[in-house]
Amino acid sequence: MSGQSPAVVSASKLGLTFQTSDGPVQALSNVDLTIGKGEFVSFIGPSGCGKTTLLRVIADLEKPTSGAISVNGISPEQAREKRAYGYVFQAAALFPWRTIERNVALPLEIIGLSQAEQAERIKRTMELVNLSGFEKKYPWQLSGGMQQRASIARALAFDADLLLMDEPFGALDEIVRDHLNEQLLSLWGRTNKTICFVTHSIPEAVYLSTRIVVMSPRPGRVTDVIESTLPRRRPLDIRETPEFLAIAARVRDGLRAGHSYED
Amino acid sequence: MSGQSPAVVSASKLGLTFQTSDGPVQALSNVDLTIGKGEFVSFIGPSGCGKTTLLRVIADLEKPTSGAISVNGISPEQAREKRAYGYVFQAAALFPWRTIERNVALPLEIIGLSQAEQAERIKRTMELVNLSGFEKKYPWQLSGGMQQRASIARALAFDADLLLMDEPFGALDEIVRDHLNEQLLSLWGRTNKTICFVTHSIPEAVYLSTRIVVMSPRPGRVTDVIESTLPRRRPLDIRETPEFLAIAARVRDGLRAGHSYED
Amino acid sequence: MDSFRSRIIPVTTILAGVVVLWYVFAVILNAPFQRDLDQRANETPGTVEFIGKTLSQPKPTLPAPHQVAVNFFENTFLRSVTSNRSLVYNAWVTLSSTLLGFAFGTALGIVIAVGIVHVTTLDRSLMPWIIASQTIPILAVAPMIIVVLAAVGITGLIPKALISTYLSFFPVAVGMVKGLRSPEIMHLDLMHTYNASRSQTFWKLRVPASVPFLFTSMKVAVAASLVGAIVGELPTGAVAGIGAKLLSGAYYSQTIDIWSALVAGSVVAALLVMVVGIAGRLVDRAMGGRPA
Amino acid sequence: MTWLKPSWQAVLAILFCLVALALGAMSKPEAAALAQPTATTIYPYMGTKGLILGLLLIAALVSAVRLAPVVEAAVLFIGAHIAAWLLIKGIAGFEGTALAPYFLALAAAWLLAWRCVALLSSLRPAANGAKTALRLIIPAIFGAWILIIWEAVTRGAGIPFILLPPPSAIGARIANSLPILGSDVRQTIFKAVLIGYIVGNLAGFVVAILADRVPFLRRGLLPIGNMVSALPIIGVAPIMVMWFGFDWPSKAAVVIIMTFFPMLVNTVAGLAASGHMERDLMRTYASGYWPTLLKLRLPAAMPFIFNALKINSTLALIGAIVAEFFGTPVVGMGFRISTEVGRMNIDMVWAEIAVAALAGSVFYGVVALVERAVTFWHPSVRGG
Amino acid sequence: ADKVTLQLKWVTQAQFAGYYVAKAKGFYDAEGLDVDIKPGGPDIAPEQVIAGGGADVIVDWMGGALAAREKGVPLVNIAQPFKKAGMELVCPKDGPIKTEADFKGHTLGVWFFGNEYPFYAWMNKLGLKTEGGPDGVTVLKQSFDVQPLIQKQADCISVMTYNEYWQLIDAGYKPEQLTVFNYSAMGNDLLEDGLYALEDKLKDPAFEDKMVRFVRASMKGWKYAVDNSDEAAGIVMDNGGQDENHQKRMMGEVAKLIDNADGKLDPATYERTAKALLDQKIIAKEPSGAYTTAITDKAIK
Ligand SMILES: Nc1ncnc2c1ncn2[C@@H]1O[C@H](COP(=O)(O)OP(=O)(O)OP(=O)(O)O)[C@@H](O)[C@H]1O
Ligand SMILES: Nc1ncnc2c1ncn2[C@@H]1O[C@H](COP(=O)(O)OP(=O)(O)OP(=O)(O)O)[C@@H](O)[C@H]1O
Ligand SMILES: Cc1ncc(C[n+]2csc(CCO)c2C)c(N)n1
Ligand SMILES: [Mg+2]
Ligand SMILES: [Mg+2]
Repeated sequence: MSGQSPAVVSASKLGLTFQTSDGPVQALSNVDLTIGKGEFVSFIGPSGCGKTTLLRVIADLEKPTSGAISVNGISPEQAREKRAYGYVFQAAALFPWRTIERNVALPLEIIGLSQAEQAERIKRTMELVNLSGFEKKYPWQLSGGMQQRASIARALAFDADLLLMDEPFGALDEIVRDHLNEQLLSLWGRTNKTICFVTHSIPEAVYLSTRIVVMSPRPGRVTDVIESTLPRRRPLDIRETPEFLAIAARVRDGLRAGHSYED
Repeated sequence: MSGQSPAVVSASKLGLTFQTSDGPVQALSNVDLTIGKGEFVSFIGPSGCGKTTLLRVIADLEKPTSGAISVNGISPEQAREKRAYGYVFQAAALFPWRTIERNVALPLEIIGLSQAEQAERIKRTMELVNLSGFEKKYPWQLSGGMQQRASIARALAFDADLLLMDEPFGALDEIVRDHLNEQLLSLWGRTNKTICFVTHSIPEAVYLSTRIVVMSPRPGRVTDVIESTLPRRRPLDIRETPEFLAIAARVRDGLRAGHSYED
Repeated sequence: MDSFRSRIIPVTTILAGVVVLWYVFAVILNAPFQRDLDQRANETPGTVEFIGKTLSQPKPTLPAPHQVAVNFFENTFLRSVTSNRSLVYNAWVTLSSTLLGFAFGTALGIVIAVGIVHVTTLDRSLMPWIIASQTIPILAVAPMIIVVLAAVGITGLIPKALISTYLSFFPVAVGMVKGLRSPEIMHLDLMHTYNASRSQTFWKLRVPASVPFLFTSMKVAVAASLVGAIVGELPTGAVAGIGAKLLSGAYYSQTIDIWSALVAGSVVAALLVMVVGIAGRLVDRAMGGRPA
Repeated sequence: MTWLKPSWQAVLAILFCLVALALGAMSKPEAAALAQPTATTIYPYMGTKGLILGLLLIAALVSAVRLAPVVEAAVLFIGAHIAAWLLIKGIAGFEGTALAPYFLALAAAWLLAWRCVALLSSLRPAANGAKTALRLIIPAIFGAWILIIWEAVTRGAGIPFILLPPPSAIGARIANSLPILGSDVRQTIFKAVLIGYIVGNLAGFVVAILADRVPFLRRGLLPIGNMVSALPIIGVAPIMVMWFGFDWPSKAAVVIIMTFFPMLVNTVAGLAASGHMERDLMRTYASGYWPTLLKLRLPAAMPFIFNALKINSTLALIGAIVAEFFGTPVVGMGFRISTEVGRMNIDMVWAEIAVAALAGSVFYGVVALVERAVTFWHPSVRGG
Repeated sequence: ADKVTLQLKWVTQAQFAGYYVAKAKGFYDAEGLDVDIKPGGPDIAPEQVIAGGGADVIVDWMGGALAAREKGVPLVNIAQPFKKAGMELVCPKDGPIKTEADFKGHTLGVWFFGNEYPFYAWMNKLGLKTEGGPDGVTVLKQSFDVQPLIQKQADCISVMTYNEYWQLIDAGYKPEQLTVFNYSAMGNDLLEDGLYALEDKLKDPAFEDKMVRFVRASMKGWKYAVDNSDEAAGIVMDNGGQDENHQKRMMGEVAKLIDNADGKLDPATYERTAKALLDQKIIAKEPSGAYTTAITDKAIK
């Protein structure tokens, strides 16, 4: 799929089994996936189906127990060492001893940016996630959603070509979410970044993605891959078009099929 | 409002200001609110508007700096001491040294239930949130959504008359969410519990609530209170009725009005 | 200053309780000897007189608080601070090697902890031997250390400080190994995604995360350091310092002297622990510590 | 160049061997023999000098070739240890006559052993048996080298026996004095240390809880706790002998005082370590002080409490031994140490020290194992 | 001036007054010596210090010195200022022990750290076991002080005539209330404070000469101290001694052990000491060359 652009992520027969004290848990099984440069791929699936695990494998935070995976044509480890990606965790993972501003600065300090450049990027991304005015607060002084936005700002400030985002907008209200969806799309449009995006919201997935990967649980498998036929430029009201709703319906069906609820 | 039933929560001119090292943050201001017995009240509002803070004040986890509040006609502190409510936090807050099962058992141990009763409740609530089979796992062996479900199970097992739920379904996919929405409604219908529910999803708020409180940020105020005209028994497909959509639109307008985004 | 007062009252109450208990024990413990003494002198004093005598023996088994207080006061305030009978002078001698040893010990403990956390070889091989080193009874080897150091021309403060170092590095090493390994796994993962170097992860994550462990360990270490300094004073001929006072007191059964030296040592210890505690709180505040 | 991967240890070792060769005589007798080639004096390393240096050189060179790590480790292991053995064996009868090349050869052997340990600790064997074996072998080699260097230096430099006996003499002494060592261990460890450790830790723990429970006591007790527990052992030990007699109870009392403070401080810190949200959770259950303590705060405090237990496991041992310097029955490790120093039986002193180190390590190891089991959930145990 | 380092066996007290006096009165200076006196303590083994190169000459008891000699530290007695032993065992009269026959089944306080040899030699002679039980005596390792007696933890304790004995008197015992077993009086004494140096260093004539001058000045110091005991006690106080009164008394008692201050070793006493140590297996073989009279012969004419 998307054979025209070079593969950023390419996995084949990927499997991962966690060994726990009361037996193995198969989190991923037989995952085949190729993500091309500039794609926006959403992952959707029931809770516990392995979305986070897949992202972690791509990020070299977890080693697969079977199959092969490459990132930018090299191993995930090498890619990580080249700082190929930015990661937004499912939880905010802010350092409690740093102010919000310093938390956003963390990756910038690590890659060794100049103070001025740091300040500029912090200002820009803090504005983007609408957290201006909270720069000097500590994480525990922020609401849940604000913490999540701070962690998004941190990933965006890092400015890698591949963005791995694990439910970044989960704790945000619809309006902020719409706003950030738009911002993300425009960023993606501007920069030709590749984005892997985990979400539970079907409209969000359809609105944002060029491709939607539907997963099913235990063992986590890819059950459906839906190519979006929507144009690259998407106003918010595209979400009322029949085309949009048709894709959403297909995703919903795929999701329901893989689900374990009988009712 | 809902004057017919006795007030479970009654707040007047409630205000709360956090003192931080770089100045005060007004999280709540002039909140007037009465919640009657058996009501299902949703709180919706932009990130950082004070929803969590309000719930925490009701739960006696935070002291208001102005105004008055009573729970079940007594002070929040007394109500807490009488174990008047169960609370689902925005984050899962599971104890890492306890298995999921033992985490759910925690409140039951504290109120001193018998082993048999504990086992029964654990089994029932674990099934309700679809976590059967994960009883013996530790929190870090669970996905984000599964952790959140475990914390819901813990609150439900506690079985108080007032339920305070802070974005309980935030990290869950649509299908599980629908399932849990239904379960929650049926539980509420069966038991006449009073539920205070923070959510970012407008459809969820409309689907579940008898009343929707819309809040706006800095300082957190109640900008709109919308009474639902939907019947108490609500099949899932009620969400496609014009009545439902009308209420949803009203909520969306209220939300947008209070929002700080200019675009 | 309100917090000061809210602190003073409990401390004085408890101290008063301790003093009362102390008097009771002084009478009980000194009574047998007093009885023997009276018997040998063929005296039969009344109860009050007897109790009075038990509290005023020149070399009591347990000196009464006022005896210690008088001795402490005389040796602290009535002597010139440069006299070697002054407790202030002796406390200072001990304090200087304590502080030097504590500084060495903390530094060494941290270095060892860093090594153990970062170098697998050290993690596997060093810890058992550090533990073994700590079980070597210091009083047994202190003289040998001092002899060897004197042979290579190192005398004075350094040998004593080295014994303090030996006793104080271990709590710091143990605590810091734990502390440096205590960051949340998600935070470590985050640093991993940035491909942060070991030193970056160390400074930006491990160090801040270890702070509660560091200061707790440092409290233990500073107390251990003081013990080390006192122990180290004995084999150097016990010329000056709290250890020397203790020794000469013990040697002549001058229990009152011993106790006032002990009190001096305790006061120094309490002050040191408090200073470390305050430093810990300052650091915590600078790190945005959330009030409990 | 791909088949060559010299480690800095190997390079240095080769360098040391070459310098040793260049310097010539390994010992004074050899130097004398070289100066008077006609005399037929017997001197150390007559036949083995070439063997030792050659062995070291070959091992170092082989290790620089790209080989399987296991093979390389084996070569280094054999080379370093045979050379060390030859060195030590050769100096027998000529103690105190070693010259610079002797020490250079020793250093070279040590570097190779170091390289060997570094290689072994980088191995990640799959089999569980191999893992355990490695866990034991690595510290063993490390420890063996402490002893080897000690033996070689004391003999080579002829350090007086009463200052520092060689480990071989200490080993022989241990083997010959097992009954005495046994009775000393019984007196000191099984009576004073264990009882003092248990009571001291309990006392520190209880006081910490009391201080936590009653704010009045917190403000009053903690500063006094700070004072009492830093009491220097030399001051306290004679007093304890005065109060509790000269047998083990007075030693146990000293151990109690020594272990009290670390436990107090760590428990207090640990009780503050639980998270805010978790504490809020317990509040919502209107959980009383004790349930919250039991179910949340103590488990969260465990990493700190085990810190104290570990530190105390060695502190208790030092305390009991040192306390025996001040009046004891004529048995016990501290008694033996102070007496045998006076009798110049320094080998016996070190035998006791070795037993103390062994006992302390076992003690610490047991505590660490329990810690792993109890705080399995803590990031420091789960990984990181 | 030639440097000499002297390591004492115990803390600064009148027991070592001679050396402090010699230094204070300039006797060492007069011999062209610059003497550094290092006080000892409960944990200092002078034998170790000299073996480690930390001293040129030490004050030691013969038992410790001969034991060290066997362990490879070739100590040689170069002078013996103390002719008699100051150690004794005292028991309160109101206690169970009046004579040697009463020891069985009782607890006795003994100093270790090399000071226990005379006691064990004595018990050996009496045929008493020292492992406790009704037929033997229970031995208690006594610490610095006389507390075991006051606390009634022991029935008899070791004291030095010049030191702990007076602490008992201070504690309220009257001399007539105490039974004293004096090792010298019983003929069980081992030689106490002597001066020892290393054999191989003594082979160097320059060092030997230094020792001759050192011993000469030291003995002059001792003589002066014996003759002016209060002044000597004052000098000890100036050098860090504790409790002036006590030092004066100690000086008076020490004077009785010094005899005529010639520092000459009596070979007969030496033989007896060596034999007692041999009998007790503290040393394994007859020592040879463990003393020299050459130094004192040259020093004191
Ligand atoms: N460290 C671990 N040890 C054992 N099992 C684990 C571990 N991490 C995840 N799992 C298991 O792997 C499965 C997949 O987890 P994962 O976190 O990838 O789910 P997810 O799709 O991200 O779910 P969610 O939407 O709830 O976040 C789950 O069943 C979980 O229990
Ligand atoms: N402990 C605190 N100290 C200082 N300020 C705080 C504290 N807790 C919350 N705030 C501030 O109070 C405001 C309201 O926070 P609150 O957590 O109630 O928001 P919320 O409505 O729950 O938001 P979200 O939907 O993002 O969870 C925020 O601006 C936050 O910065
Ligand atoms: C540990 C110890 N050893 C010996 C003595 C006894 N003592 C006091 S002075 C003196 C003379 C030394 O030349 C001796 C043997 C003691 N009190 N403590
Ligand atoms: Mg997930
Ligand atoms: Mg919130």
